[in-house]
Amino acid sequence: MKKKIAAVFIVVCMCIGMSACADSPEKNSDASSTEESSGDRETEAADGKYKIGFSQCVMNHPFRIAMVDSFKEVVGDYDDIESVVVEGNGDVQTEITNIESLIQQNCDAIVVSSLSGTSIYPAYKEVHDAGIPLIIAASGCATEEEDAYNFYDSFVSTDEVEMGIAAAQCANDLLEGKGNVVMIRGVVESTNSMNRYVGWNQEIPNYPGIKVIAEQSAEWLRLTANEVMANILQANDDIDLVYCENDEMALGALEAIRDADREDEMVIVSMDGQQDACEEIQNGGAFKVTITNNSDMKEAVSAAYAMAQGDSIDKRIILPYEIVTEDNVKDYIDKNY
Amino acid sequence: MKNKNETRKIFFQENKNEISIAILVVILLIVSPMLSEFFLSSANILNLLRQTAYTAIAAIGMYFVILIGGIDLSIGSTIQIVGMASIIMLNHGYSMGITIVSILLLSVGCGLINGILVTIGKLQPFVVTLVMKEIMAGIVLITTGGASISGQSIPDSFMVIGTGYIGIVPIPVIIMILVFIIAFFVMKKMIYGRLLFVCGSNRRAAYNSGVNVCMIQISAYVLCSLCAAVSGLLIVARTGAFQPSTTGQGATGMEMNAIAAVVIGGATLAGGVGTVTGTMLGALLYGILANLFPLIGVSSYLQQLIQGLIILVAVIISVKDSQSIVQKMKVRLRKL
Amino acid sequence: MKKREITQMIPVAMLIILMIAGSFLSANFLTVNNFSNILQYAVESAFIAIGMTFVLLIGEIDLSVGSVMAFASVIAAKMALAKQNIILILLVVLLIGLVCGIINGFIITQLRVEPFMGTLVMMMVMRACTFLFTGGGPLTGSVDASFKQIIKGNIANIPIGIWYVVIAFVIAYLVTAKTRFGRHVYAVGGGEETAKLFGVRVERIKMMVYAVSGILAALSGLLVTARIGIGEPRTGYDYEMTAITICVVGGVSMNGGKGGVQGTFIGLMVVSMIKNLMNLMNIDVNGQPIVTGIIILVTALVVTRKAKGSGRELVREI
Amino acid sequence: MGEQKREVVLELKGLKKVFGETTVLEDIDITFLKGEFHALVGENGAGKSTIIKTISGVHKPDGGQILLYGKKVKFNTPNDAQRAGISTLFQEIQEIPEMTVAENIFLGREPRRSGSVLINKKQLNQDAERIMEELGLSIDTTQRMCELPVSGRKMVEIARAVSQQASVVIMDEPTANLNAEEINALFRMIDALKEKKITVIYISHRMNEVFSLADRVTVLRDGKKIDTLDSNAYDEKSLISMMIGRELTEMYPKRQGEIGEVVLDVHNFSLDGFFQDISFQVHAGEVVGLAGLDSSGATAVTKALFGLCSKTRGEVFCGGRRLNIKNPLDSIRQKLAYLPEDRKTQGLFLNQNLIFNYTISSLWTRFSKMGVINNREEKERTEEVTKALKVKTKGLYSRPNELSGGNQQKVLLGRWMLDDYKVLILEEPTRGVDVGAKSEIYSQINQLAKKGVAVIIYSTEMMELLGMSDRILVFSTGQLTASLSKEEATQEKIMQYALVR
Repeated sequence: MKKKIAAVFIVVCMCIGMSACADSPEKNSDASSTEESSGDRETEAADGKYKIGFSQCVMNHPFRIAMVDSFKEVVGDYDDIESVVVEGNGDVQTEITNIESLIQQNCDAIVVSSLSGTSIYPAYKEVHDAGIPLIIAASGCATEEEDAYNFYDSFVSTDEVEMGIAAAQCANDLLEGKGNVVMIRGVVESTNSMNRYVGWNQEIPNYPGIKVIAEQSAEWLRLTANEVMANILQANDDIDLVYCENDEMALGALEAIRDADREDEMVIVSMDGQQDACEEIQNGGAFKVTITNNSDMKEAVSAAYAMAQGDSIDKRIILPYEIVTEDNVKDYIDKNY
Repeated sequence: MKNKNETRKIFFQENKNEISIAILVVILLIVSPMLSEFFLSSANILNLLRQTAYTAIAAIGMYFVILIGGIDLSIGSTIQIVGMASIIMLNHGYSMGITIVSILLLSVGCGLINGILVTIGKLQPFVVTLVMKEIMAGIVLITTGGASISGQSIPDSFMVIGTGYIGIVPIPVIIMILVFIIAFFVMKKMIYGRLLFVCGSNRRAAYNSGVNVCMIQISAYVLCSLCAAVSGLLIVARTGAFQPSTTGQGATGMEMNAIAAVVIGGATLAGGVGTVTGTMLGALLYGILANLFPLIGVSSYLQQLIQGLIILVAVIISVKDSQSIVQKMKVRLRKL
Repeated sequence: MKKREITQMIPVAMLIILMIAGSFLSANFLTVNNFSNILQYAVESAFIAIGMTFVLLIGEIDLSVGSVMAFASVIAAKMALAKQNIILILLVVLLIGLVCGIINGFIITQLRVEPFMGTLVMMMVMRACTFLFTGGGPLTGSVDASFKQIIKGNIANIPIGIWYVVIAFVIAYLVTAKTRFGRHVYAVGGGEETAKLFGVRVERIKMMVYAVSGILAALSGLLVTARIGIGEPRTGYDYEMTAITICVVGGVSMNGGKGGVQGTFIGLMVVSMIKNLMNLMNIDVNGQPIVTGIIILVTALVVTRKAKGSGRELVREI
Repeated sequence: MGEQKREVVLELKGLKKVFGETTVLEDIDITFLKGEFHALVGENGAGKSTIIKTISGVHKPDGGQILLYGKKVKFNTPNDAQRAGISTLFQEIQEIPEMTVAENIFLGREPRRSGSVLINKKQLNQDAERIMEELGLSIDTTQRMCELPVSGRKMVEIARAVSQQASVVIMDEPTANLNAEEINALFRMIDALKEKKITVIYISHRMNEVFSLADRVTVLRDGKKIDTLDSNAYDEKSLISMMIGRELTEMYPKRQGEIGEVVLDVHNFSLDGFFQDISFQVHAGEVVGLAGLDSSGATAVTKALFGLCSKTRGEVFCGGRRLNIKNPLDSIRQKLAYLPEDRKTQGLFLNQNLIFNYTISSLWTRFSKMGVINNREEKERTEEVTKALKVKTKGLYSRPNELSGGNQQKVLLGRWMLDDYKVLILEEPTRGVDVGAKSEIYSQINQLAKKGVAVIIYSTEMMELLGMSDRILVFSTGQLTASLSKEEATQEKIMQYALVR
């Protein structure tokens, strides 16, 4: 009977035993609780090549995929950088495991783009404890007073709160200060939806004429947005502007508006600057403005490269966002697509 | 005296399933370092065990429910509601002791609702727990409005549960081993474990032999929610803040991973078959894969494909055993 | 009133209560084009719910419908973007549905794997194939208008979506109530051993049921592609749970042999109306699962109570 | 009626059937004539059901042939037999509860509209209606099966047989749990079958039915055919003696244990619908047999005593104290033990090892302290019991479904030998058990009785009751009609009190 316990204990002890005797490479010291001072790591990597890891939170959205492609492309230009990309599936536990595996692979710098807000901070702490520079790209990050603030070394992203504010300003310009707005949000619990929402709510109060008459979530999906918009059109007769938190949902809403042939009554403002959204703006329908989130990883990679070589980078590198409207949509498309 | 190879023969014959899974795990442990030189480092193994801890504890809870022939889809949402409640209570200045006790009571409440609806209400376990999952997920999203709640005044003693170490072993791993030992002891040595096996195998016969079938069934659901609460506490204690999970976006939820771990461990959904060691090994197998894939850079969708195929193989192996038993029984029934 | 009518009355009663409540809560709920709107957007759920009804009637379950729907949708999108002709796309989609259904049937009937686990594996595998096929993001580009007409056009100025729902349910009702295959589905669900004794080829019926479920899931995938014009790999998350919700609200029992397609239609209307009402009243859509959840518990508890009233047994039920 | 040469419909030639090591049927030669009512009689375990199951394709014969209209036939599934015109009514009703009567009748053979795939619902109901009139039944064919009483469902099964243009209809204990006028309705149906020249093969314990209906009777004993008699060539006495044949030989070990004081005292115990104010006493060391035909209430008494039924009335005293039993757990705590009728579905845990099966009821009292099981003690005691009962098994870790019927019954009996119980209630202790295991089970029961345990046996085998019990209580339609001591009890007397008047 006792032999039955052996079956599991062999395996569990083997794991712990191996880890104890395995010669833990000097770079990642035992993750004991003593604070590892981060600054004084040696700079050059073993074979002169720097290894930069990139952990992407989820791979099912065009913007996220564009980030990974541009990361690989930009790294290609540097001849002494070796890139490691790990992909999550939206679950924060998987993301933490991925970041830990980057730490195991002795990366010289780690770039993280996460959707999971505060739940990801322990992984940031581990990267910090391991003395590896951490760059956060295009995702929520800790504000000053949170203790997670000193875990990361640089935040390279468009500031989504700013984008929310910009969206509110565009809405105000299009409506000349007065009108009914329908807001279609993404997955409410994801950080970039939360930040854009915070930005929008900061700005809207100072335009008293604008009234948000409906606010629904469509989980970033075009199909859901299509149905939600169709219902909203049923319930509200005079809609002047539809604000969507990403292009996918905006295009879905547009489809519903065209079905109800009320395209001339309202205009659409959205974010992300996807190709088909820009084309929609070009042929001048209800789709008026999209605020581009910057999926270009050039700054992030250069920041990581610099950090890997030991020189310091300032804490916040805010990438400019572009407001694409009818007039500048032409050259935006030529530049990006 | 019973000779040596007699007991050995019985040991192998009894735990065919567990041994085949253990061999699979050992093979993986041998192959992995070849695939990626970073696998065998101490920090990685400990992280692997830490990540497995959450799923393993929830899977042990799920094992109890599957053993009596039921199923519990609501553990994912239980973990969420436990996390949320604990952060809110800590923010309101309750001491850690009170928080943990009231959290465990909350999960016992959820388990009781599941158990009573299935046993007394005589409803399908699948429907009951699916509904409870939706209701609890709705409650979480409505109270938090989707935003994460960061813990302002989280006492260090609470954080230690999630982030602390004893020697080099993270506390969640130790809690996982503790839960496993308790569960193993209950199933092997306690009457309660024996009653679970018996109720899962044949409810009417158990009733005729003087087993309080209703209480056993309800207690199994309570235990399952309790384990989910422990797992939830560990997860939220790690971050000190609660973030409503975005797993809705297609990653198979915690409950599916737990069910997969139990079934890979040799249990069948019909009940009465399967052991705690099997579940533990199933969870370990899942953990090793989840750790190995990013190291060798496998895309997250290829991971899901491989995990699905491994579940199929494990299920077919375990079906072969119970199938032979069921087959023989059918033939005998037709004979009489 | 015979016992059978009572159990079927409950979903209908639920529907009427919802309509009355809806008309009070939102002015333009009880209007013709709101209902046409509800029906139009319920086409995909209708197809999957009908497939799920067949599977539940034989007492089993199919978790892979959401993923099969996504896979078919993505393949159809690829072909539509390449301007293939619609008939070819339809054939390929039907083939995908058939193959997935037969694989499900094979795993469950020949390999003797439990339906829950077998279809869970198919769910994970098909979802992975979908994303691997599109490389993660949606397949975009312009789809010619005639392809969109599949879902957007009108016939006799009634939106085509409504025709699909009505035709699908009429055919499904005819099949379950009037054909030998339909009655054998009930026989397998009601008493597999007895059915086998009287020459019902149980395994063949199960294979056909899973094939029907697969084909209907693939068809709804095609409709999604026509509706949004792109191939979105994230289509169909949680559609299997919604389908089960719709069937259970409609009075279909998960032990098999009870309930019918007509109940599923009422379940579909109830669930869709709740979603529509919440959109109209601008209530946070997160609350919707709570309402449907409570409705399921009520109908399930009442329906099982009703079934209990049969004759006097000697030995107490446990 | 004279022996005029009628056409032979079905003939069994040298039929042989073996289960494991026991041969259940040995060179059976029976001929069934067209349109005759042929009864098969014999004790329990004489092989009647096995013959039917072999004819109807549930089992395959291990020797000999089945000839239908002179041609050799081979059925691997009951469906082949049905198509060939032999349809069978088994003891458990074969039905789909949720489907309508008409659908149950034509299951697998639904009439189709010309050319189309659709079922012709109208024709389905019409045919069902037609058959109902033909057999003089007034059942509404659109009703669901589960809404019909038991008799109605039996009638539907017969209607199904007729609709298959069956030339032979086999009925196994059809009048079980039917009340009086339902039985008359059944007899009227059987007469209708006779007019349609359909052969009926009938099995029943109820001699009065056999006498009033049967054209010919075949007597079976221990798997061999004794004789086939015409209706005028036998009477109740000669038939019973042929059935019994062997005297009460050493089959039932003698026992001279002295009878102690009253252990179980039952006062006007009743459960409405099953039995009314039953009073009897059982002494320590005494074996009391309960005899009664089907639905006589005997088996309901044993189940009610053990706490399986709700809403029983009347008092039950055990060792002077009034028992208040709501479920089996209370009974076990009051030291009552119970061996269920059907060991496979109500007694054993088929996918657990033998130790689990043995010790389940005595875990609290014998094998554990504060909830922790003492495995060593458990293994020793179960080994002891296995040796005592001479259970043939590969080891304590084998599963019950790898054992023969006899060994399974021994395991169940062993469960109640691990702790000392005051009262042992047995239902059909040796049903489907080979002869060898039977005598071992009987000797164990006697040993228990010697140790002072009060034993109550309910059995449909009269020989067993006569051989084993000191006193026999006879039940008929819910009433206790007689209490016969060992000396005065004989088969004929039991039968008289048991027969439905």
